[in-house]
Amino acid sequence: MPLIIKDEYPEKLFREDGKRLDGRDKNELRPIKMEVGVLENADGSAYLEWGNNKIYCAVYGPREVHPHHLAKPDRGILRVFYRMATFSVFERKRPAPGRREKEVSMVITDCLKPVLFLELYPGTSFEVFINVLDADGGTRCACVTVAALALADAGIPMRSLVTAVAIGKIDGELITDLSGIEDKAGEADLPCAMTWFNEELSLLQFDGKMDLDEFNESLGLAKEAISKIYEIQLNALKKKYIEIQEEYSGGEK
Amino acid sequence: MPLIIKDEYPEKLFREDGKRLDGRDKNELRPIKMEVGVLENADGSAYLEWGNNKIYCAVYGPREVHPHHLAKPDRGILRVFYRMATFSVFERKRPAPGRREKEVSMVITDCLKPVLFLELYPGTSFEVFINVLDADGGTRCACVTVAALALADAGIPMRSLVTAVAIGKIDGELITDLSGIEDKAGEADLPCAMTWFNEELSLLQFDGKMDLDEFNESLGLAKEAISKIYEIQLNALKKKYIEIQEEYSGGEK
Amino acid sequence: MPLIIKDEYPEKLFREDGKRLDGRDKNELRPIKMEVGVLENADGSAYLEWGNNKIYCAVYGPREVHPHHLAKPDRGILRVFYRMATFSVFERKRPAPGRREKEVSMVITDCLKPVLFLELYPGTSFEVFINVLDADGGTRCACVTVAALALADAGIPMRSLVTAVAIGKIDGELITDLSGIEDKAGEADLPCAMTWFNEELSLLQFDGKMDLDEFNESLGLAKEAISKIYEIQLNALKKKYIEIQEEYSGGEK
Amino acid sequence: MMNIKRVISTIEKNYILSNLKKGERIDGRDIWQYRDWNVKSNMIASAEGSAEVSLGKTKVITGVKYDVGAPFPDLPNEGVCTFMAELLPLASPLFERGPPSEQAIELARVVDRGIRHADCVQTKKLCIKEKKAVYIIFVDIYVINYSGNLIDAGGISSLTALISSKIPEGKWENDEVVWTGKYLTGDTLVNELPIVSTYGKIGDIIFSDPSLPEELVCDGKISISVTEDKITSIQKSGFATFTIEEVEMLTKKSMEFGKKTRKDLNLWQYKL
Amino acid sequence: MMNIKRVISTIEKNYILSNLKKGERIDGRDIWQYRDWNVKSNMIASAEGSAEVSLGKTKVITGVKYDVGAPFPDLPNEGVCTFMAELLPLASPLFERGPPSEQAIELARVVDRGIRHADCVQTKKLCIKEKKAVYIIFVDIYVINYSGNLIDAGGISSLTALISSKIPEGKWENDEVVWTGKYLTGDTLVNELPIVSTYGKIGDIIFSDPSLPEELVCDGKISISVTEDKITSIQKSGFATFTIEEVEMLTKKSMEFGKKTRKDLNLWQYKL
Amino acid sequence: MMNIKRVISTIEKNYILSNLKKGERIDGRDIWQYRDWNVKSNMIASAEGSAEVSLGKTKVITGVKYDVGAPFPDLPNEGVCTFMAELLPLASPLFERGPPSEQAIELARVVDRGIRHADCVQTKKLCIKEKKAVYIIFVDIYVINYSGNLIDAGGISSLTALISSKIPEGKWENDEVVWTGKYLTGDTLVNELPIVSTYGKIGDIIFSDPSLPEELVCDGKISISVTEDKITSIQKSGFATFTIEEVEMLTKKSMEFGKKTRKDLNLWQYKL
Repeated sequence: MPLIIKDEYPEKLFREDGKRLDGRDKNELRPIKMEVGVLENADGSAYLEWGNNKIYCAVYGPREVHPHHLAKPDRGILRVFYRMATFSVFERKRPAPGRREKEVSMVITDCLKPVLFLELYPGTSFEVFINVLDADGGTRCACVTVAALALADAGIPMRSLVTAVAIGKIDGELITDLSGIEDKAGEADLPCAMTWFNEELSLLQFDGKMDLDEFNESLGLAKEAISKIYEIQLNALKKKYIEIQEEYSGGEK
Repeated sequence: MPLIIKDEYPEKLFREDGKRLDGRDKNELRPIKMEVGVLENADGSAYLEWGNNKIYCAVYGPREVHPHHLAKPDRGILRVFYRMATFSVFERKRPAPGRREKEVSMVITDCLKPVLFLELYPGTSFEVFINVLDADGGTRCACVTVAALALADAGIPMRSLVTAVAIGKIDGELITDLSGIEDKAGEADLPCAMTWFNEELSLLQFDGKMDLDEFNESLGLAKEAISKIYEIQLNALKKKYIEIQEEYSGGEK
Repeated sequence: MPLIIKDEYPEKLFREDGKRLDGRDKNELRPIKMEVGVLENADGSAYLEWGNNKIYCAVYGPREVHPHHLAKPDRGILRVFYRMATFSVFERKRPAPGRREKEVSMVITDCLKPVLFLELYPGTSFEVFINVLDADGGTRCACVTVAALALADAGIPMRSLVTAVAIGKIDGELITDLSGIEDKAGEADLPCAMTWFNEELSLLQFDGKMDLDEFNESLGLAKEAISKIYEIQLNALKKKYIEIQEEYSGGEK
Repeated sequence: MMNIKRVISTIEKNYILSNLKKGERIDGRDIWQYRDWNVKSNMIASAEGSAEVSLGKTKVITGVKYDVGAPFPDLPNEGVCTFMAELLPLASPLFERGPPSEQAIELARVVDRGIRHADCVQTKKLCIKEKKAVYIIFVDIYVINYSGNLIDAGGISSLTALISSKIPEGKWENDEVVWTGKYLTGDTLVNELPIVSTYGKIGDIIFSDPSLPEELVCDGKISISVTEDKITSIQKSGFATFTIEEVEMLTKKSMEFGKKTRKDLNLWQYKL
Repeated sequence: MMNIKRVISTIEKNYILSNLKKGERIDGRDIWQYRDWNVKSNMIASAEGSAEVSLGKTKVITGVKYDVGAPFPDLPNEGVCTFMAELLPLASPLFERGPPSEQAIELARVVDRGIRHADCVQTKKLCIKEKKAVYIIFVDIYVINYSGNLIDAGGISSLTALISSKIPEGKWENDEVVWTGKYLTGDTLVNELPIVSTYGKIGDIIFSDPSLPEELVCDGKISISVTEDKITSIQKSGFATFTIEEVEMLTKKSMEFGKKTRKDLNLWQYKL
Repeated sequence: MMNIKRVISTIEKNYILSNLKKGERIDGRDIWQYRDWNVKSNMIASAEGSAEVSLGKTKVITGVKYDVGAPFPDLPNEGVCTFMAELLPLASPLFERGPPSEQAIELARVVDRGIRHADCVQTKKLCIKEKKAVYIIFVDIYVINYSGNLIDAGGISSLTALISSKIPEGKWENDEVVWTGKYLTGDTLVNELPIVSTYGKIGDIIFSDPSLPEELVCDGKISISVTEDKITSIQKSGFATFTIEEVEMLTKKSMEFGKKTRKDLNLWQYKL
């Protein structure tokens, strides 16, 4: 089946003026927009735009476990279902969930678990549905970030929020918040997430090539960026809180 | 994979003498044959030949629901499994049930439900297995008609029988009881079924192009044809009743 | 998808000196090696090399049945899962279990059942996992033979061992213990297994062409070969018994 | 957050029904009144075309993708346009994970049939080289929030996504497909604007655009697709039955609704 | 309507067994007697060949379809003949929906092997153009009523369906397959008439053509396929074991049964 | 026979943990000490390459097979190397039958990524003819005995199986692939020796090469793949979290471990 247009990568990922192809500086984030309480039927929900990433997340729980035999007598279970829309990527994705989607679901589950008090909810489940409608670089980091918001929106007790970002390496230099093209054409990708209650890494993956010095520097860049994104998360939660307050206080704007 | 012979359609679907390709008048039915009690292991069964359609139907129920969680505490459930044999169509059908088979199963379920007293059978299921061994035009109508017979044969209380027929449009004219070639090469297909207890339509689908006048006329043609087919259904049930009587009255013929 | 090298069969399967291609006489067995207790996590296990066949077998049971509805109130059930590694054959096998694997599993189940006292274990299951890592001729016979050993190693009461061999026909002559190439290029394949408690055949398949005389002669050859293989089975069991004894008797070798 | 987590109770059922008998609906609409439409297009950068359509609180996002493949042997100069629908569990606790449910299959099929029989997508224009290469157009519908009447929302969002599409134009050269540098746009892909309207029936009362609570208690629904002057597809679902007179009335109503919607939504504005 | 809805009870088991010990069967047959055969052909207009075969109340319908495809790389001039069997739930409450059961796989495989090893279907005649195009013949067996011994009924119906087939003859021209206007018929497709006979064993009693109640209580079965003068396939199933002498006796019996059946049913009459 | 049939009890958990706090492990190892390696190659006659690797009682068998196919359109001159892992139920009662578990997918993926990003398998050398024919290399990992730390065992066995491979060399002639009579061997297939090392974390204690009981009680693991001088892949799993300092320490440790293992195991000896 011939394809008409090749998804070609440019030879260089920095412009002549030293900026990245989308005009960003090395450690500049893409535009990020977050909103909570966007879905009426879920217990909690959030929507996120991050570069071209467009992601909805809904949380249900604590609720009964289906199928039953997955229930744990001594704790609640967390189940994350990460899915990509068929049209969210350059070449149409098949509708059925693939191997990669299962793997990313597992990674996100592992990343979110440390902030939940699952031991307080024996026999129940928390289900997190994440649907990527448009995908760009750093999708799994965006998913972790939006899922933490949706959990908070559901009023589920949490040790803290979780915030994620991907650090990368392009044309031999370290950059913050990889875009899609930088991810594909670049030399390394380091998605990581921080749980704020202990300021430790709860997601850590790496693919590419870095020596020890570069790697250590990347971890520092990640921490810096994560702090900025955390602010945006907090603002999204505050905004809903303010809206609810205004609603209660009646007509007086 | 090259195919040797193309399944080509003729340019005109009326002959010079104004008859249809198979010699029928516009509103003439194909030959229809029905028989009940044809399968010894089912609670009720029926066999139907309608043009080239050859269809077996078996009914089991009321019986336990498998899997259990499908059972409804306040009513019985009706499950219809419509399947085509691999060799029932021009190009071999794959053995696994396809999307179309699931869809037609749902349509037939919706069509039969109104005549059953499911509320009298909480926690149980009625299962209707329909196997098309040879397919021609109007298969879903034939299936509804034979399934109603098999339900009656099983002695399941019913508000009335259900009877179906497809009206079509070929070369700009409305016709009754579409054949396979008329369905594929024609301009419109209107399968519909009538529940006799209220003389209303319990199956109604339409695909093609008709203006409002044509459509209204088609509904009239459908009602006319359905009355004739209903007679054949009743005769098939009577025939079995007579056979049983003769059996009981012993040797005296 | 073009393949580079054809898996071609020689024209003749006997050498000029009357020996078979691998140097064996007509009724000579390939080298066979058996060992029990090779897997620490199973209730019983065995490993077998027979020609190029390399097979591991593990037995779990009696244990709870999963899924529950398969349990029988009046007896235990035996479940055999025969699987080929993707790299065990000339052309890579797909990872998912195929039709052939299910069929062979059923054949082996039928063959082993007669020696077990399943009626003594109501509500439980015995599960036999057989994994062929390298396949040669007579794989199913090798599997039966190694599975009987693993059952014995698990300490499960048995009426007797079961032993199997395949008789074949190549270039018009009957031979014992078909190799892979003799199976593919030969004229007939007769795998059979004997349950020693009654000296009857509990596995019997045949594919190819033989007249009645050839067939009857083959059964005689099978019995002869099976007796030899039985000795090897017994020795494998004895060896473990001796090792355990030595262990218990402490340092004195 | 509205609580639709349980199947609606008998009390609610009676309440909805008794209101309908008085010609009133629980959200204050008239019997034949639709909820508000909201249409956006081209929000998905990765898709060749896309639309986000809200009908009241029901929200559906549809994307268009393409592939180039060999035509079916019996239709050597026709492309293919396929529809898929997914009812995302985030849209409602009523939606389960797993392979497409019957409801999802029905949604895709009814939208598909309404569009197919209207000659809306002219598959002959989707041929690059007879017998060799045609376009396969994928129209994939994702339900983001479920608040009733997915079919009508799915129909409008599919049309809008198709109209808003830009698909690279290919030509046949030296036995392969190469890009001309130009694009096929909505006016090439879409020929007619078939509009589907759905009605619910409870007892003997029929009404337009069922909301979620109405959909959960109704005996059945009927969806009717129409072009300017023709009916192109009908699908009845559920165990309601309809008199012939009711069906005649509803087809007429659908023609009127089609005209009005075509005008109100002005879908051609979404062509690039 | 006979009630076979439960697995047969212990009482029935003992009854069948004690009768068999006296050389009697519950339906009055002798130990080696078959139920009546009834063979029809060519009832399926859409199939290239078809047969409906009854053995007592067991009824099986088999259809033949074809496709044209590329040969396997290692058999560049051979067509393919595949067998599939489906145990329809309408044939018995013992049959469940879902992917092919072990019993269905076994039915298809035993019929397949009996036919394959007899060189019954000569796959070399199914080549249109070496390396390029061969026939794939599908023989699909549907069980319509289950009353025991599906294998023997499946074997006869498969043979009859093949014999009754008319498959368009193709030739290779300008790199594609075109129809010559002629057909391949049964005498090209079928070369030998392998007949399979199945025996049940309960305790140490062996009998022909097990009926459903017998099949449900028996310890095991053995199916033996034969041509005029050769055994071509054997399959033992169930947990019965057989002495070598019993197997020798049964192979001899199968040769006799094959001869008789070939003559009685006269399958070549179904060639078109 | 060691009894690992139940998920490890709380008592055992506390025992393992309290020992670890004292810098001791239940099998007597030091915190950073590995169990013994045992590497064999080329035991599978049917595979193009194979390896059996034991790490303590954990045993993994990996085989290499190849196929020739068309390249991906966007990588017209690159072959493909894929990894698959199966956790055989015979290896542990904790492994269930059925489609690949999450654990099996993770095993294959982590081994794959460690090897892929090291440019270990140079896919450009696996091209026979641009746009037409490339090699597809299958590296399939079977777990025979599960006693903890499958990833490190899987990594070494995959490398060894690749190094020990002999793959028929093809060339493009008259529009098809023909065999040159020569073979591609390990030195063509394998370019770098990426070594993966896995660490467990319980509470705030980190240790190398988790054994089965340790794996069952640990909060999480981290696997780090390295070449001579670069990190090529990291995967954290489980709900443990790591401080930045811990991660820095572990990457350094992995470089050391990689160097030592490369020297100790001397994998190039398995080249044919």
